[in-house]
Amino acid sequence: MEFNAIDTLWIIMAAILVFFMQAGFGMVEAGLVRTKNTANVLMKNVLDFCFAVLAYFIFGYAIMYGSEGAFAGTSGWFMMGITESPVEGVPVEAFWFFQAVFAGAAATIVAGAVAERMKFVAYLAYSFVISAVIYPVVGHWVWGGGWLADLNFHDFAGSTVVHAVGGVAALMGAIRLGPRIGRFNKDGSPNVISGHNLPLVMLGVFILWFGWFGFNAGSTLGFGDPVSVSRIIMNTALAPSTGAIFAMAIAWIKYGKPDLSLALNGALAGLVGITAPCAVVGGVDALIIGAVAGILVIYGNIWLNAWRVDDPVGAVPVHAINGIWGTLAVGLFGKASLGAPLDGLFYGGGFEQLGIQALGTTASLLFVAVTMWIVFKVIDMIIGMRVSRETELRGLDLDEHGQESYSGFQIFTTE
Amino acid sequence: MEFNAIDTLWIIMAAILVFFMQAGFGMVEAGLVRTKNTANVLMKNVLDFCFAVLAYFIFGYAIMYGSEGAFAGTSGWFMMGITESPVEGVPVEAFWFFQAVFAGAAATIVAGAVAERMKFVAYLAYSFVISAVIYPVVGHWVWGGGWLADLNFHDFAGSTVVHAVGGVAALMGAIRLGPRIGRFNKDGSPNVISGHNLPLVMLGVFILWFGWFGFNAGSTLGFGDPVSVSRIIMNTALAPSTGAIFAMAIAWIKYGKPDLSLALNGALAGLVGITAPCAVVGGVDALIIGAVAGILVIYGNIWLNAWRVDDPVGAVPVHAINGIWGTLAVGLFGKASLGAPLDGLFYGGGFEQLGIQALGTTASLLFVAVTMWIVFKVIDMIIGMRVSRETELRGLDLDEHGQESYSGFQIFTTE
Amino acid sequence: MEFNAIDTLWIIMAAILVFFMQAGFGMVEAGLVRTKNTANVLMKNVLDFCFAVLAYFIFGYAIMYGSEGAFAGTSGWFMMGITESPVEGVPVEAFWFFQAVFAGAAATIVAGAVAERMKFVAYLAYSFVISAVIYPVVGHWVWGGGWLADLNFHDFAGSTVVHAVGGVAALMGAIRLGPRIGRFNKDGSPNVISGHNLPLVMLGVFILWFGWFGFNAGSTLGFGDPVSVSRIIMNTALAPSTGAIFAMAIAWIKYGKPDLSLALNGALAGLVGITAPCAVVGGVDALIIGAVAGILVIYGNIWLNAWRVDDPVGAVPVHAINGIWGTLAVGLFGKASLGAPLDGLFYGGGFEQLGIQALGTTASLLFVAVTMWIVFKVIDMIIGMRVSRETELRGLDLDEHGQESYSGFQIFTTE
Amino acid sequence: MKMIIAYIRPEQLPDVKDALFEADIKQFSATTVMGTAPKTEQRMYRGVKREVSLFRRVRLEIILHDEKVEASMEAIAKGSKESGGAGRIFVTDVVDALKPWTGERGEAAL
Amino acid sequence: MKMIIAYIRPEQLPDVKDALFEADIKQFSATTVMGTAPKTEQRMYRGVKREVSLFRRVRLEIILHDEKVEASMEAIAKGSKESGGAGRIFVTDVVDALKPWTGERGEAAL
Amino acid sequence: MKMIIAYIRPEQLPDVKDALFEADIKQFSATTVMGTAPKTEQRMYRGVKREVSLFRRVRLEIILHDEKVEASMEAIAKGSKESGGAGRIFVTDVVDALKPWTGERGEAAL
Ligand SMILES: Nc1ncnc2c1ncn2[C@@H]1O[C@H](COP(=O)(O)OP(=O)(O)O)[C@@H](O)[C@H]1O
Ligand SMILES: Nc1ncnc2c1ncn2[C@@H]1O[C@H](COP(=O)(O)OP(=O)(O)O)[C@@H](O)[C@H]1O
Ligand SMILES: Nc1ncnc2c1ncn2[C@@H]1O[C@H](COP(=O)(O)OP(=O)(O)O)[C@@H](O)[C@H]1O
Repeated sequence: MEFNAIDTLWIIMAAILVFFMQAGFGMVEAGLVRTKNTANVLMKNVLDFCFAVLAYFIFGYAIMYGSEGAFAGTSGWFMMGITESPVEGVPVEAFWFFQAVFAGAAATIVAGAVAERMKFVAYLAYSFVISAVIYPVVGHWVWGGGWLADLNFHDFAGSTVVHAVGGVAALMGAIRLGPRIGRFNKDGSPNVISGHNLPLVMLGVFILWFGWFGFNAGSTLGFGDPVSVSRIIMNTALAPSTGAIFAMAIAWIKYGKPDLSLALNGALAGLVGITAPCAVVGGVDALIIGAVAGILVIYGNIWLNAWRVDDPVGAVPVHAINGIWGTLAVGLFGKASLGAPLDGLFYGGGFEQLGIQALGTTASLLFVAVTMWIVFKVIDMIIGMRVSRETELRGLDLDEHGQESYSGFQIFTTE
Repeated sequence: MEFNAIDTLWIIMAAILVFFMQAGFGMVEAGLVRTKNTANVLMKNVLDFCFAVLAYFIFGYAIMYGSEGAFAGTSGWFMMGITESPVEGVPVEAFWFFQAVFAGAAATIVAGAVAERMKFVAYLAYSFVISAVIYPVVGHWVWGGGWLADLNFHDFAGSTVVHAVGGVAALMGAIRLGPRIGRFNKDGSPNVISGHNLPLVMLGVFILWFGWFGFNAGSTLGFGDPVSVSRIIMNTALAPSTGAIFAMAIAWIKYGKPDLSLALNGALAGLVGITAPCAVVGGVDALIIGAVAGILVIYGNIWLNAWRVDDPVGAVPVHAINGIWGTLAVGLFGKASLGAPLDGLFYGGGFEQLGIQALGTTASLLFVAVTMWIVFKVIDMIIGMRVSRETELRGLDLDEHGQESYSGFQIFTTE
Repeated sequence: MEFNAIDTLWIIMAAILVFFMQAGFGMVEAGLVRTKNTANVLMKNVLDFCFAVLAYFIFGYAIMYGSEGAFAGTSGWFMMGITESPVEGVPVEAFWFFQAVFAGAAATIVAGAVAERMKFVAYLAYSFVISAVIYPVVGHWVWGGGWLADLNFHDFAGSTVVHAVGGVAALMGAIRLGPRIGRFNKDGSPNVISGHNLPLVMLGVFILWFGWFGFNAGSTLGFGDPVSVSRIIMNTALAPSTGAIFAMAIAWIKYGKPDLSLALNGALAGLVGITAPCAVVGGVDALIIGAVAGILVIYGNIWLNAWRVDDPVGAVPVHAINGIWGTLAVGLFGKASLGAPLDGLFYGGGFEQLGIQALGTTASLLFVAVTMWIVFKVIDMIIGMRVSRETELRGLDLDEHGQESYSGFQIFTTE
Repeated sequence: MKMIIAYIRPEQLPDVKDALFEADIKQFSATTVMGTAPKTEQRMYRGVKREVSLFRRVRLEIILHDEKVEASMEAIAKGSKESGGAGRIFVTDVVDALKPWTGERGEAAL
Repeated sequence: MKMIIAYIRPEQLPDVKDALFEADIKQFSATTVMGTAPKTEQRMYRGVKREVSLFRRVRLEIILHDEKVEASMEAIAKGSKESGGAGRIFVTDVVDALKPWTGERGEAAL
Repeated sequence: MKMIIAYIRPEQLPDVKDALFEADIKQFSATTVMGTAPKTEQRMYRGVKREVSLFRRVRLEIILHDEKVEASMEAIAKGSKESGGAGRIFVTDVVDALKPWTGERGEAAL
């Protein structure tokens, strides 16, 4: 077979950038938990990626791309017998790597939402299942030639497939676990549990943004259309900028002060929002999509507090809510001339694409919600989801890993 | 139009690397301020980039590349009507992104110099103006077909356009604000205000250096000449190495001990110094340019202390002084055979190019100094530049953002 | 000469990634020492890279690639007279940069093993010598047309040339220096000296892994064979995953709890292990090689403790032991069909390649062990290797640099 | 005047604080200390065991009028009981006090 | 011998230190404590309000001869006034002292 | 009951701890403090000199029966001597104590 060097090189570079997002997730999550649970959340981040790679090698790829059933692929376990990638000119190993790092991203989104109270071994079990089965099934539907692909559902880089899937799994996990001790008062009002290290959070968000250029622009799966890649790159710079600005502004108006961690959440929200439509919208559309994402992340956070769901890092507002928003945005702002299946509502295409987008994201997320609920239920029955009250008070680092994240600093635990 | 995949890919990858420099600036600046102002400086870093993207999309690009007047471009607001980039074979969206991240870099240089005392909202105003107008005007003169381009002023990757512009803006800001409380004694002698986290500074410098390979080598705006790109890459490794070594050595000799933050400043100084000449000098020249930069950064720091200008991170010695040095170095070490307009003084070309370089950098920096002085003056009148004495003592994090950067660590504020 | 743009671009991008590993080493080492020695170890990291660049420019390249003697090259000091790289189509400046960052990696491995007790100036002397002479000699043997290249010794990306060389130098350094005060009791049993900042360690490992994709896949020295590059990328994802999982599992079984820093060491061990064979083994082989590496790193750690060698960051188990393992793995798992000189033992090739691998790694490491022993001896005689007991107790930051890494945090020195 | 020095566990501080406030004791100071415990604990780091003998505790310091000593002890006991018990309370004498910005001395300065 | 325990604001430490040195009181120790204040403060984090009731303060501990008590109180009051006022000073008794490396006891050990 | 307040250098803590344990003094607390020293030290940061006058020290607080005071002083002196000497030990009175979870008071509560 003839391979295309530049397409392969681009996919590999993009995948390497996406790989690095793992460190971004790690830093964001570590920075937003307390010192006493930092090593635990980092350990979860490292291991969920390692398990994702393993699970996606053994099962995931076979389910997602192994063969073309409507529901799931069924061949190519351990990558055996797979000699070609679905993308002409790109070796399957490069394609596998690009897909594997996406699986890792979906899995790791959950770590933040369940932080500070979920058992390490339960988390390992969860992370293997999502990468081996759940993520690949949805991926197959949309990208692997499944039924949503047939319907012309358009999720370019994975607002639904990766982010909303991870975000809904995170929501299920957070609901099942319940809030951290002290997070809500008896009257239901929320308390503050401050993140311990904001510089790490900022660093993590910039690592994520950096990787996201690969995430979105690499989803072209080649460099055959330089204009499309360039447009995606531009949009991936624009949307998070308005996302951060609007999240900051709304927080400023509502709470009187601009909050760093919410502004950073806004940037991530803009990134998630632009992920599905990045290839098929123009620059001004991207600015609007990002701005809406920034607003949604603030209200998402308020809703979660009202429903007493405890999501220490804001994974649900960022990934679930904005994953849905991004998917719908294709039906609103998409342009057929740029490659969307149909023009979006705002460009005269009517409701058709919007309907397809709504159907696709609803179906995918229902599937994830139900299966993840069962998965967490089973894990809970077999090994238990939540650490003991004592462990939670002392911190998961000491009881689950027998070590502390920081040494030498004097730590004021209750501050 | 026919697009060139490899040129576009290279520009995009380089721009992504430059984007990441934003995190580098954030880490350096966060690490060199006190704990109580860390979230504030990070917030400034995040938002100045977001504003730069927005401002450069709406106004900046139009001024810099919109049309070919001697002083400024005047068309293409909101990127409307712009369908081609000035670089053949490269889509305008990719070119825009490359330019936008440069604008972000120029803007963010100021954050460090005005840290720990400048109001957040004043900083936001400043950052919009520099990215929307001031940086694009100078950029137009040199890169956008303006009068300095016509004179054969050579600033390959922006020692003047980006770094000295940012550095002089930083100097104006630092002068207008005055020093932090306690930074100078009544007799004018300087006091130490230690940075709070040196590992972040080291990380930031390496992120910057990493991004700088894209900054310099991406300024080829294509990959048509692999030798030129390669030479730039080599020089971008060599100059900062001698920069760090010489800064360390001079500090060691003068102060008795090698200082980490000054050695790191030396590496950055070498990077700024090689930015203008990177394409047109050889390896040994790069070593010399870096060494001089490393020496200059130490003396620059001494001069600032003598003039009682308080620059917490060394932005002025690094970016302003070495931006000038790098620009002049083209007139000293440049070789016509490698692409310089004329041979430099040390290679038999006489004073002509050196004169042009001196003229170009002087004109640009005068323009920046005057306009920024006015901008800061106006901001000061309308919203006020400096936080209150009380806020400064308590820290900007608490009063401006209502939160702290670190939680759980016991902080000894006055240490 | 005709240059190949895509090959050059790939080598440059890969080298930039490898460059960034320097920050990864810095973060890992900083995180695993105590607060009082953090600036010192960072300073060593920065400067050893700067010296490596300088030394490799002046001497190293000439020795490694200057001419084709069996033992060492002898021409091209200061890169003078060198106009072509050994790789067709790639400019020598790009090739030099790729090699220089490898030299930097080998040098910096030592910093962690000798941390918290080696004099800064002694370390500078060491780092110049290894980059100028010792690493280039071994590099010449294997990659520069020396006697091991002639024997068909296969070390694709440097399990031996870079990692085991650095790891053995680290071992020599750690042995000569002796353990840190308080690291072993009078009865020889080991004590804990906790690393001060695990988030930095996690970040560092992910930066290293990120860079390693460039390290391994860039060692193709071009993009002529997209399948080979893709396979290397896949293997560089697989091996560290099982490395981390198995290191964690073994630690869990042996010590009762999963240890973050050992799991991270396991990921690095997998990376080192796959470095030599990355191009010539399949995915399942990579999983096995990584798993063995993860197990070896735990036992390596135990052996060091038993022999009372104090290696604060685990440089020896990671780089020396797994460097050897990776080199031997070529003789076990290598496939001629993928480019190995001969099939490995497990694929029917018998012991021949394994024997060559064993010979090559033994010869290289003996050379390094002997020369480094002498180098350290000489340094010890002239300037002294180890800081005074008083300096060690107070911390190297204060006595060697007159500054502290953290300010404002209350530090509990003896915790 | 007396000075109460109480050692509690970090997680007890919020409840103890509330109990003190309820008992109308509104001025005190807290520090983190490393304190001994009846039993040492085994931790691991990179495969090496270590006996940890000092644990993070919170030290409260409360200067108050003699008649409030019993109330403060009860409040601390009550507050700490809710989240796990244990702790120690000590009482020492205070001979004088000064509110610098009013100039009040002795009992009046509290 | 007496022990002075003084609570000041962190930003006052440099001035108080200088004032003590001027009053020829050259030996003391400082710690960060979290202390109460007359009013709580509202802070925000991710859109959730919180009442902060403990603030960072510096606790000085000075053991000195009885005749220096007044001078030290004045010095602290003076030093802290320069940068904003407030704070508390308490005095307790010290019954003995030892300089281990000279063996001096009691008053002589200061 | 007495309270021992001892200032030592951070690196002396392990030895002092062992010496106290040997002397059968098994309950105490340690904090980091910034303390004065006879001489200031010059440090550098970015080319600017500074005189450092406060240094990191460890403050031990030990409440114990009167008859153990001498033993504890000896233990601290011995423990600190092994790693460099210096330090200070002060003794104050403790008037009462309470073990909240047993209700024991006074001497019995130690
Ligand atoms: N005699 C003492 N002197 C000084 N500090 C003490 C003394 N007894 C107890 N403490 C302090 O009180 C803390 C709590 O002690 P204790 O109640 O025995 O332990 P726990 O909280 O583990 O039940 C100790 O960690 C120590 O800091
Ligand atoms: N009765 C007391 N017992 C213990 N600590 C006290 C007492 N009164 C005051 N403090 C300490 O002194 C600090 C300063 O108190 P105060 O002068 O009332 O507050 P401010 O400095 O805000 O004016 C408090 O934060 C607290 O740490
Ligand atoms: N009179 C005092 N009041 C309060 N603290 C004191 C006093 N004298 C000494 N200290 C504390 O004891 C520490 C050790 O003092 P000293 O033995 O003089 O210094 P060194 O340990 O440097 O020899 C000081 O840093 C200080 O924290």
